[in-house]
Amino acid sequence: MPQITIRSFARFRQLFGEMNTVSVPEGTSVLGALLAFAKTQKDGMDELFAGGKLGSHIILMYNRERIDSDDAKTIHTADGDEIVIYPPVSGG
Amino acid sequence: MPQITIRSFARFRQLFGEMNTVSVPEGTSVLGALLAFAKTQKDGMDELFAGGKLGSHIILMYNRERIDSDDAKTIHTADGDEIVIYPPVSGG
Amino acid sequence: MVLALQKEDIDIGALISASRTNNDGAQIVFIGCVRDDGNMDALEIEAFVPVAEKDLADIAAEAMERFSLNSVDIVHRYGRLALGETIVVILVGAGHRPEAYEGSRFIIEKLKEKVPIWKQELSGNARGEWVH
Amino acid sequence: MVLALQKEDIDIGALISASRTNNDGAQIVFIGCVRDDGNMDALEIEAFVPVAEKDLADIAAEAMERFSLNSVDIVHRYGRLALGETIVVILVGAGHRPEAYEGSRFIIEKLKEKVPIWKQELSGNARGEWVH
Repeated sequence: MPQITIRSFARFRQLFGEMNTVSVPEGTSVLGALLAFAKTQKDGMDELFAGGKLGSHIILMYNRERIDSDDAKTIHTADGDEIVIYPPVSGG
Repeated sequence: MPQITIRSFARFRQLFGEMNTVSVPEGTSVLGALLAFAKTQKDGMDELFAGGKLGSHIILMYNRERIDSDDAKTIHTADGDEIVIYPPVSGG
Repeated sequence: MVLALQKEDIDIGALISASRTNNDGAQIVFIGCVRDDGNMDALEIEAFVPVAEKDLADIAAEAMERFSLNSVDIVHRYGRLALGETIVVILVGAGHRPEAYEGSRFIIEKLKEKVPIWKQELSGNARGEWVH
Repeated sequence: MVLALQKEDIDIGALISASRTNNDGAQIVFIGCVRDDGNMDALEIEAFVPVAEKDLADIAAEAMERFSLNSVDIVHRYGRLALGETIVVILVGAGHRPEAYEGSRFIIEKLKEKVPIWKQELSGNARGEWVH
């Protein structure tokens, strides 16, 4: 099955570690891959999903481009893809 | 007669020199002292007075305090007083 | 134009000199510092460096264009920073001061909104709150 | 707090370091520079020094109060300055950036409105326009 890398920053890195991979069926959406990932992690569902919906505070990148949460269910992943998740930023 | 020092900056310094003194009768107003001064200088009247009125662009200090042009005729000078005149500032 | 994420401290005087040209009537330097809010004795700054670098370049280009700036330099630090240390320096040069002030403010607001950098409070060896 | 009129160049990096405390979340530095407007190769800056010093102190005190600033430093040069040289440095420190930006802008606007300092363009040995 295709391997998707999930990269996490800040609070999510502390909870899940920086780099993870998840194996998902061919053609799984970004949302589907995140759901599969969340289920492998302690507190993953609580942290990332609320009532089955991706948390609105989570910022997503797909292959190094930011994507809108709403598009996570329509973008289909392929082997070697990278999804990045992070909480709101606070630099400066 | 009382001696009043007239100190000029920037354009007025170039025209009149930095330090001048003018002798005026006891009790002469700041305006009167400036008028007496202007008459002693080439171009003094043209530069400082317009139709007998002190030019509105001229900034005045009397003994190191800024004064309003309108008050120049009501403040009475005494021997040793200093009047400073300068054009609009442009620092920074 | 210097755009960098780095662990090392920033030589602000050198940045200012290097950026200055005869077209600058005004330079504005914004410096973000580690402020003592009473709950911590250091900050740990985390950055997603390659993305942050690209974002800084995009923000700098947008600011140059929108505010007719002569130059933009942005240097942001990451790693552990003690109280009072410099976190970020944003330097803009412009012909006139209104553009310089507005351009500077635009850059820091965009940076705080968008660039993947995070701050966590540290107290001794204990990790505290993520700053928001 | 440094408030000065001087002929010598200004060590901006040293000013920034000296002013910084752990209460500063933001420092803003405004630097006015001799810009090449095509008509001149230098500026002669004239100041009525004792009055200008007093005015800078008054403006700094008013800005500290109005914008809750931690610190204000203002150094303005006079004498002959070549293209690209520093004319004035205004440094403010504050807990948060909005006050720092607003306080900085307040100070430069007040300085330009009130403080007895004048600029004349020089071209070779010829004296040109007084800048307004």
